[in-house]
Amino acid sequence: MNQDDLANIAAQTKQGDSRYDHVIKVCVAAGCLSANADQVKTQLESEVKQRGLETCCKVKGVGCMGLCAAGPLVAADANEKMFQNVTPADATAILDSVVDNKPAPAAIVMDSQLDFFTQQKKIVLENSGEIDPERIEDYIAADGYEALFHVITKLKPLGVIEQITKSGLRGRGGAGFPTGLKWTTVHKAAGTQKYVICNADEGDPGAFMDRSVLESDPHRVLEGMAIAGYAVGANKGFIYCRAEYPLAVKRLRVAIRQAESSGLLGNNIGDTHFDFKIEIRLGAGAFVCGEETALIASIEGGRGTPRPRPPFPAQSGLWNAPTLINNVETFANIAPIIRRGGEWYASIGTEKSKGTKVFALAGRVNNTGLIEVPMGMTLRDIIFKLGGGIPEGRKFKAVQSGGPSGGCVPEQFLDIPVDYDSLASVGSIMGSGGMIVMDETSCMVDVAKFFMDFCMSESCGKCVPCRVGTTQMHNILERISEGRAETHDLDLLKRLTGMVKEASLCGLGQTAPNPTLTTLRYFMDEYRAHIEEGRCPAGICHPVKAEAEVGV
Amino acid sequence: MNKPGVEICTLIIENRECGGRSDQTILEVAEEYGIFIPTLCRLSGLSNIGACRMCLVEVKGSNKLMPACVTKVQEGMEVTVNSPKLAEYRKTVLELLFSERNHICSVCVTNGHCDLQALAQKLGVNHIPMPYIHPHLMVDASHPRFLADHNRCILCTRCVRVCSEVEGAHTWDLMGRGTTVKVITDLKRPWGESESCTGCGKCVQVCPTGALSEKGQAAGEMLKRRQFLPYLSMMREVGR
Amino acid sequence: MTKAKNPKARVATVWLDGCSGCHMSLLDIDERIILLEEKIDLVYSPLVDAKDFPENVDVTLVEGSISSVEDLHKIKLIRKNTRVLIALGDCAVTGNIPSMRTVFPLSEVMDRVYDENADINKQLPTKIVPALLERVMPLHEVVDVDVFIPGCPPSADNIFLAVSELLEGRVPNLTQTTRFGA
Amino acid sequence: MLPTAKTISPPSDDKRWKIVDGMMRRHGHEPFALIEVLHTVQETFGFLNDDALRYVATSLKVPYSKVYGVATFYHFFTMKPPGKHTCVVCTGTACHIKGAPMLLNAVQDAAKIKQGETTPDGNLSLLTARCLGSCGLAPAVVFDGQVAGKITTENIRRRVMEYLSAESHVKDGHAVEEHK
Repeated sequence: MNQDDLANIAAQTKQGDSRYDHVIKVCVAAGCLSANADQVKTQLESEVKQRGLETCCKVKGVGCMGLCAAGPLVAADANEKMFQNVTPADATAILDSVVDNKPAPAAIVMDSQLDFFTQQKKIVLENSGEIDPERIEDYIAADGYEALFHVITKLKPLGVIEQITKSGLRGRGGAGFPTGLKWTTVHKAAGTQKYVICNADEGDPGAFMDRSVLESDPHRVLEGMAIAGYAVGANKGFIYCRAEYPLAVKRLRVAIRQAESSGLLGNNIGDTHFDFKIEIRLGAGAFVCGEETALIASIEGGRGTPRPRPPFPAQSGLWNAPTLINNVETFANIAPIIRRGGEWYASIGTEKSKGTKVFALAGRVNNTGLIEVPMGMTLRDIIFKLGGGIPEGRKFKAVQSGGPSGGCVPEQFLDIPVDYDSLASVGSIMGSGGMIVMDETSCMVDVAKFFMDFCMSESCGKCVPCRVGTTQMHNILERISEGRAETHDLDLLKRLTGMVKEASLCGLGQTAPNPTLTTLRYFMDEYRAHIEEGRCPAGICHPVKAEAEVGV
Repeated sequence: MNKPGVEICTLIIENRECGGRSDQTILEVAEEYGIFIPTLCRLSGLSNIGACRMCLVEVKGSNKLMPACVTKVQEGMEVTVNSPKLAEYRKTVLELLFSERNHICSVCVTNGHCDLQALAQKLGVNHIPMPYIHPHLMVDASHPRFLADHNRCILCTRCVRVCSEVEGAHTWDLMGRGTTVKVITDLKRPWGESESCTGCGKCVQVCPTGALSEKGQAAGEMLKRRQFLPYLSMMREVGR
Repeated sequence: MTKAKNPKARVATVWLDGCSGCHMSLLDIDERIILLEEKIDLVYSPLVDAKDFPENVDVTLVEGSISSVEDLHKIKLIRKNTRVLIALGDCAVTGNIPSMRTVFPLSEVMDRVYDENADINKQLPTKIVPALLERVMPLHEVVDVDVFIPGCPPSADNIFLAVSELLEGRVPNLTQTTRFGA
Repeated sequence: MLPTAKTISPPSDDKRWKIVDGMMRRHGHEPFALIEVLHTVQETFGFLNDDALRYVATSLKVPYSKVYGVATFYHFFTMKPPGKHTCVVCTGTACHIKGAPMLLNAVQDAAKIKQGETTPDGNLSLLTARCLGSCGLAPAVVFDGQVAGKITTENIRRRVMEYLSAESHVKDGHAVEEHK
């Protein structure tokens, strides 16, 4: 395939779609699928056939539209009409509304002008909910693979890296390392064999950005990886994806097959000398494999235990070769940056955090789902404008960002801008983008215990501070929540948090104390209530001041 | 005499000017200058894994603590080996290890000859501030000559490394993860039934505690013989 | 303190769940006991007659771990009435041998001892014998401890050194002379 | 010496071993394919057992202890045969906040098994997942591979009772025997 072929496919696909008066899109990402979206789609198709509308009305499955809480979602006519909580029985009403402009029942009509939709800025998710994720033509029609062709035919590797550096893009996996710098290091590293790895082991509980991107727009990730391969001098890529995401894996497999048979992956891409192949490797349920050296150990077929860095994977990674590791969302940003230029990307966001960020909003918030907003939007806007606030008029208590590595941010900081540095300044982290909202029904001791339990059982067990430290911290938190703790347990807890943070081998252990530290800092009154009064203010724990155990 | 790319560096360790090759670790250079850095999972002659975190040191300009056993020296490096913080963290590592399993020194075969016990004394650990976890662990006495007592194991993996790197049998490895990690032989079968074990006993000799011992020893009687290790580390040195 | 009125320090020794080896070791200070006698009043000990733990004790050496409700009750009283509390020996410092039963559920331990291994009168004790705790604990898990003397048992020298230092008003540092299992 | 790949024969004449063999061949019997191959074994047989691990170890020339170490490191792999029905309760953060612990308790009470266990009649396995990524639908549960969102204790109890009322499953000889 060459650039002309690509343009032809794009033109044909666009023309094909424009034949229809109405395109009805049904979300077939995992969230809506679990609410019977596939049956909705089948019903719509047969209804269209019954009414003989095949020539003017097209039903297509698309990726995630974002508002998972209201799924299954259906949209038509460039999203002017949107429907929520749809069942197969609603197919008639939807067609009546779309084709005949009859008002649909209020229960399924969704306001497409909700802040949730209008306040977003979509770059990573620009195709999500728009294109059919299982058709490469759809992606190509949305300017897909244009950036890859531009790069391999017109730019030198350093020219690519220059754009990425200019864009100010920082790693979206959590730590926020400058992407351009990482690419430069791998580019400069000596070695004939290099690798590109896409980290799709989205292990943070409460985060589903990567899953959604892979399910909704898999080619975008492949294109980003291929561009990276060209820039750093690698001809082989691996996607390390969670086995818990079967749909994402399936769509990636389809996408790779399509890209290979279209000559967009494989040897001599675009009739150039650039070769790039991608293989999928399945994770097997180990959070620690999100850590890059552990991920590498896992791809090499071993136990996913991290090793000390340096050497960094950029110098010595997979099979000791220089290896570039970025996460799904980072790769998903690459093609748009190349298409529109690094400066365009850098114009979005804040001074030190450029571009947009995808967040998974979940927990006690009305509009749970996926959003993409410019960096620097305040937490308050995200939770109360886009998120629609807290259900049932309850009071906001905290928002947890960054999963087990992040912290709980209380109400007093709701007006901080969401960027890497601001979140760090209040003890949390950006993380991969999970945002769990909690209201007064959540107990912060219980939340701290929940995350510590997570870290304890996900610790690989290699280094002592993480293996035993998280266990001891978990035991203390358990004692507090059960009302068996004494005040001196808090001192021990504080002592361990500092030590585990600084002495652990990898990021898992180094960040494991964060949820505990932030809850200790902002919700000490709740800890005291458990320890001193044997009371859980939220009514979640059942602390029993157990003199009985003492027996005298 | 040096390999290409290997340079001589001057650095400061614990306020002393030291010289070393750029392929040496901070620990190796410190040892040459007689500067003591505590270690536990490390054993000269085996690969270094930086797991026990006893040898953490502060390096000026880095906000992270570095394991001296795997961190290579660099020109102009300034290394602090002893600080109140490092002392506190090392003590805590030992305390955590004692709390993790059932190390009852008084009845242990290596009482008096144990790396963990000796280090605890040296660094001033005189009680364990966190509650003991008291896991229910087994003793494997199936091997005709050796004994594996998981109660004493600190998961340093010296046995795993010596078996795969030196003996080449790879009988030992780790199973599970987090708190469930245990050293195992073959498919977690009793040691005595192992198909791959050659019975060489190196694992027993390198074990820092009483986890692996020779049968027939009473409390305090098990002395570890590690004469073969200096030879190995010498060969390693020649090899690089 | 009461030193002006009574030049002798009020010292107690207590035997909780241990083998009494630490007390044997204490007696092993031999003739030095006379030196101590000049400076201390032994107000409570398995070696003397007092039945109740007195008030205003300057130094208490506690041997043994906290294994029963009685131990628990005693150690709290001791702490309340003692200025300087010394954990004497590994059982008091680490739980040591008594703690080896903690890995088994208490009911299994009881059955094993009073049923399976009993030749006659197989029955679980319900009175007189204090109830055992689920976990055997070192002293500092229950009360604050001021000085730790590890060792099984700690040598007479170490015990003598610790007490002499305390009598001189110094906090003894024994880390280099004794250890767990010594 | 380990026998060469050609002379190693599968633990049984079960035809499904051909699928595993195919996977190993695709990776050239390279040791680093271990995890991929274990995935295939589990997908094919439902779980891993000693025979399977021994066969994979010998075929890929990976030490036994390493294979066992890998199989037990990753929580996705199971060494126990699964029940006829599976119920996976998501215990991710969003689900936790929205009451996953209550769902878990409901199943544990109804089926009298703990997480990670299978009922004695082999009808139901209760598992937990760290996060299904279906946080928008929290609390989420996977019934026999199908994700279901916004589950209540009532929902889950009803579903579990349906599974449990099915006739005992042990007799039709699923799992262990078949695997061997």
